[in-house]
Amino acid sequence: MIVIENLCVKLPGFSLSDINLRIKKNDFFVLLGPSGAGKTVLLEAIAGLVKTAAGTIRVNDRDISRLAPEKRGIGIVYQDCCLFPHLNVRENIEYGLSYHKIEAARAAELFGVLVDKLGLGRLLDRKTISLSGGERQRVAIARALMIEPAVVLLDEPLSAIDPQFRAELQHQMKRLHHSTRTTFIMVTHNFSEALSLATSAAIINGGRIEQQGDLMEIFKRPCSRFVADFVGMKNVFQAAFEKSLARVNGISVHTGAEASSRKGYIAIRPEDIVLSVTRLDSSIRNSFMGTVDSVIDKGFTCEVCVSVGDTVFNSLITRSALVDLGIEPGRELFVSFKATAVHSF
Amino acid sequence: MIVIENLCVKLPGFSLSDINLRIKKNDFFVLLGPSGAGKTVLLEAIAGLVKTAAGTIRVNDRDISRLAPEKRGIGIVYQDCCLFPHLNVRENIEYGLSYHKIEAARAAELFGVLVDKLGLGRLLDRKTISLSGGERQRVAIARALMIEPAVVLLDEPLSAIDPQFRAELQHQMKRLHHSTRTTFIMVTHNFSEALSLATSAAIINGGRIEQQGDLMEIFKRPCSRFVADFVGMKNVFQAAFEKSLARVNGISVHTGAEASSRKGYIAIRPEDIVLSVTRLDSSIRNSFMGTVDSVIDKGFTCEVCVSVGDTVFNSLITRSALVDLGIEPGRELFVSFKATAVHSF
Amino acid sequence: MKRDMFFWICVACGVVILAFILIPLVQLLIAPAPEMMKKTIMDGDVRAALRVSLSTAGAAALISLVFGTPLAFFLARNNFKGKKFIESVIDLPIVIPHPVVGIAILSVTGREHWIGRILGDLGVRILGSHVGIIVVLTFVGMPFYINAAKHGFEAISPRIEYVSRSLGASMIGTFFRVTFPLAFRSMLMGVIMCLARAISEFGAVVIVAYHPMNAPVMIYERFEAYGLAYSLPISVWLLLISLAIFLVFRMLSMNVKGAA
Amino acid sequence: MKRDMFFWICVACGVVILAFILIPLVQLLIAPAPEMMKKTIMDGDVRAALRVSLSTAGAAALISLVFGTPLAFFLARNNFKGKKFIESVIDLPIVIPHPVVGIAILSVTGREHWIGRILGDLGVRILGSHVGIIVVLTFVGMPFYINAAKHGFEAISPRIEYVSRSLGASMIGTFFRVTFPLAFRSMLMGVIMCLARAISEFGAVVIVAYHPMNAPVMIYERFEAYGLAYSLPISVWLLLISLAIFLVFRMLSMNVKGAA
Repeated sequence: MIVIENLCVKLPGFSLSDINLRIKKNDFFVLLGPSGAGKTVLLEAIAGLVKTAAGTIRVNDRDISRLAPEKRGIGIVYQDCCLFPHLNVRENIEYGLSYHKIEAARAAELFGVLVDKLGLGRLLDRKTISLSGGERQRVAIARALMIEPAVVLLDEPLSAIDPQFRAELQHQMKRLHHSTRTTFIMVTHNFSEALSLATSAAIINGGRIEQQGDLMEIFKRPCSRFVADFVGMKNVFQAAFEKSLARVNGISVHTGAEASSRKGYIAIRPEDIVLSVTRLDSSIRNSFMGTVDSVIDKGFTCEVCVSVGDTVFNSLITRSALVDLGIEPGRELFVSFKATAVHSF
Repeated sequence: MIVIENLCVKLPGFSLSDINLRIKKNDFFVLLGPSGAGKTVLLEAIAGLVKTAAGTIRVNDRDISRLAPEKRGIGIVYQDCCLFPHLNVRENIEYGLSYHKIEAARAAELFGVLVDKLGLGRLLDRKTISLSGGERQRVAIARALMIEPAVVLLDEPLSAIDPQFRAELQHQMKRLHHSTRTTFIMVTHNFSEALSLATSAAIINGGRIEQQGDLMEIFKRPCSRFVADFVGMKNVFQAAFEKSLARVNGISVHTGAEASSRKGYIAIRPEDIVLSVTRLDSSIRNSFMGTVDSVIDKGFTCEVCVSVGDTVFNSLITRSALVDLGIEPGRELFVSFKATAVHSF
Repeated sequence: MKRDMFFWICVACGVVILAFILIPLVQLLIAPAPEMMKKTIMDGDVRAALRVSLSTAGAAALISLVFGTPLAFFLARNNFKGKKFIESVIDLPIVIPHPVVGIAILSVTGREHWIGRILGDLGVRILGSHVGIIVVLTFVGMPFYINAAKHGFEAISPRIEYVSRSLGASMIGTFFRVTFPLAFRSMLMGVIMCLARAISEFGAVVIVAYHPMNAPVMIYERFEAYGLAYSLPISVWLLLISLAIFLVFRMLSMNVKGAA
Repeated sequence: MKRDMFFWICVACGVVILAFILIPLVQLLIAPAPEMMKKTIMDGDVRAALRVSLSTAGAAALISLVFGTPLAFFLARNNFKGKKFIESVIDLPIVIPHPVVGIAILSVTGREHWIGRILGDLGVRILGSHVGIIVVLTFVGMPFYINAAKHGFEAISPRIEYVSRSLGASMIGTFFRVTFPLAFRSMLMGVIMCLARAISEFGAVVIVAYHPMNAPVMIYERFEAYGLAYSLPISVWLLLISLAIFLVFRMLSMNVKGAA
């Protein structure tokens, strides 16, 4: 269990304010946020590499906030790997061993497991300078896990890697996490990467935690406009609430529950919006006629913008659906979504 | 019409060999390739900024290969924008005007159109240093188009921009392209970006053009293993051909046509592979029973790996299908795909 | 982040070094009485020596600017065989012992050497002349200007010049509209460094031209002839000039870092 | 890519500058006859002077290494108020006119100053001693070492040290296992630059210690007493030493760039 309470960091031109986080032992936790949100600074504060102005960090009930970085037992893996360029791959991985009382047999076993799981067998005697981006990242991960830290901090480990190799490393990281008792805390700005790896997460923006909890819960129920935008909630509208109805630019939208305030926002995920040529005869409560504005091809899927009066709905559909429905700009069709798909805040 | 014939560039440690390209007038052409493939060097060769060792470049039947860059009428937009930091936004956009005989009225009109279409109105008197990545890129595009070049070269204009703003700029670029008579040549390593913007493309790797033509055609019928891997053809298998059958690790796969050689590869796009719990009673010719190896969550879609004997098929399905079919590792199910979805090469 | 032994070792070394540099300079500045300083500057010989120092160093900096700028730009933008050799040659004057510079210059400007004969025929005298001082100061100062200007040009992405050319500007047009405004501060810093180096030179000057006497030579002469006390006031005046130049340079270099 | 006027201006300036630097040096190297060179080096006084130059410069470089390394590392890794001031102070000796350096050192080491009295009580003499030469050479040479070492340390990402610490190494352990191996070449280059600067110094040395005579002072003395011809051979020997040091430095700096 990692408990961070009221952590503050003041750097010139940037600060982290009042960070509170609880991360379960052996969790795969993701810190999500746009660039400049303070993700890396937060990791470095946890590792003891930047000075904290206030707050405590406890790992398994041990307060580590005043310890030197080398006493914390927290590994860190940077985006740019930071391998030791004067050492070869094996020496890099084994660097930390001399500072830890790990039995030789146990160390050899762990070394074998890491090398095997990360596919580093053929690279052990190579100079680090000759490695590819993905190989460097795998060496950095092995090096951090070699000393069996309580926590390993991963700073956007996938973002510097060619897209083709990302899936593979993602897979390896997932398997590694299952086979160790180390807690993984990963930073990313990519929501779908987070979805593939983690179950719980925190959203950070401007040095503050915006939301934290179950990842799907954050995805479905963003607690602020920023979180909604960031996780890809494209249909965010200002609304006036009347009981379970929300009025948006003259349209009445059924929501699943009564709103607690009179003014606010509603949001609908693009993939929850169904397009159809005829009005749907179903349990769907919201259905509006509109005109297709534009179609943005996204490869496997398409984003269709449909105007209903002054309101533009954004719907994500598959390519085959696009062809089957004959959707093109100017065409009139129905925009439908369930009341339970409407999230108000 | 842009015709590039036998273009060669020799740089220390890298060379472009024997580049041949034909790009239609007013086309939106995409150069696709992994990092280090030589995309930027090719653009700079076209613009006259690196020395060419051999070959000719003709734009609208005028041989420009020996002209100084300033005589070619080719605009260039770099990934890092390269705005002139000592000039404000307006001065940047108008930089090229003094070197071109463009009537004042025409220039003013064009300026208005570019500022409007790219949403730069409020930024004109700003210092470039205070702009965001997306704003900088839009200024760079406006600056290049302001002198009405025959061709504009775009070097990964979207990659340095935060993902949230990419769609918007993509949209603006598409509209701009429609409203000018300039040919756009864009470099990218992102296949889905290419699909959303362009219709024709060339794939470049290791300084050579691997394939060129209609983008969907390249997507569906990659001509080499590299292109197949690059555009995301995940199911690429070595096969021995017998008439219209392909034998892969003991499985017989129906292909649509007779093969011209005895040995080669077959490829099937992940989204063309259908998963089902019972054998499908349909026109589908290929159907095999297999076991689910793993499921990789990709956010909106999932990648499911299914082993059929020693062969692993990769299928891309939606999340809802995953839930409906109750797919999880270890489960047995059917892998089916149409003979026409099998591409052999 | 406790302060460990390593931290205190660093601080101790820093204090020792700062004291080593500052104490002699501060002592020098406070040694002569203010009236003495005033009397010194009223002395025509002293004023003439300072004038010689400033004017010859300024001329050296100007010559470095004019001839050095195109070379610095060329080196910053091109890679070719022999570039390392040329860069090494440019750095050479920095490492050559100062009296040797003077000896080397004299060895080609005497009557026995063809260059000396040409100069003689043109009526140009090197030994004991303003021209001679300017020549040696240019020799020792130019590398500082060329290196600073080169770094300034290198810091400008060639792509920004490429963009300018793709927009229709010629190479020369691009240099004056884009490169020069962006490299201006680096070039100015180079000029100042060249100036500072030229003003501080003594060993090469004393060989080529004991007269017309510049300030460092006068300090040496007074020290030899009358002792430490008589050399102090003019030393302070020269030190103040050097410090002023250094201050300007520092302010420029801080702004460069602030803007980047 | 035609070669335009701009290109030819650059080339012309390059040729002029290279000729200006190389012709005097080459002329100096070929001026004395080989027998003369040999006779000079057999002269005990000359050998003693060269020995003084090398040993005092070596001592100055060593002192700079020992005291300068912790300070350079500290400045490379920390940002604090007054850092710019400290960096300016470290650069100060570079711009101070050479005789003024000597005068400043003498002004605090004489009997009238408390430092001079402490030194006197300890039996340390500055005026006209090896120690005095080492002090002024350290003063002029140390900034070169500190700046080179600082750049070397700055080029190493602090993150690589962070990683080492997260793996359990202390700050001192990290310095010796990671930082030092990576910065070794920069530090060596700094030592060589400091050495080269110290060997070339004349103006400060001639004030503090005419005797024991080092090589630059001997060149000056022979030039003044016997004329150009008699100062040439020893100038050539000193030049050759400087060139050898410079060559080692250049080779090191090329490898650094090659590896990066």
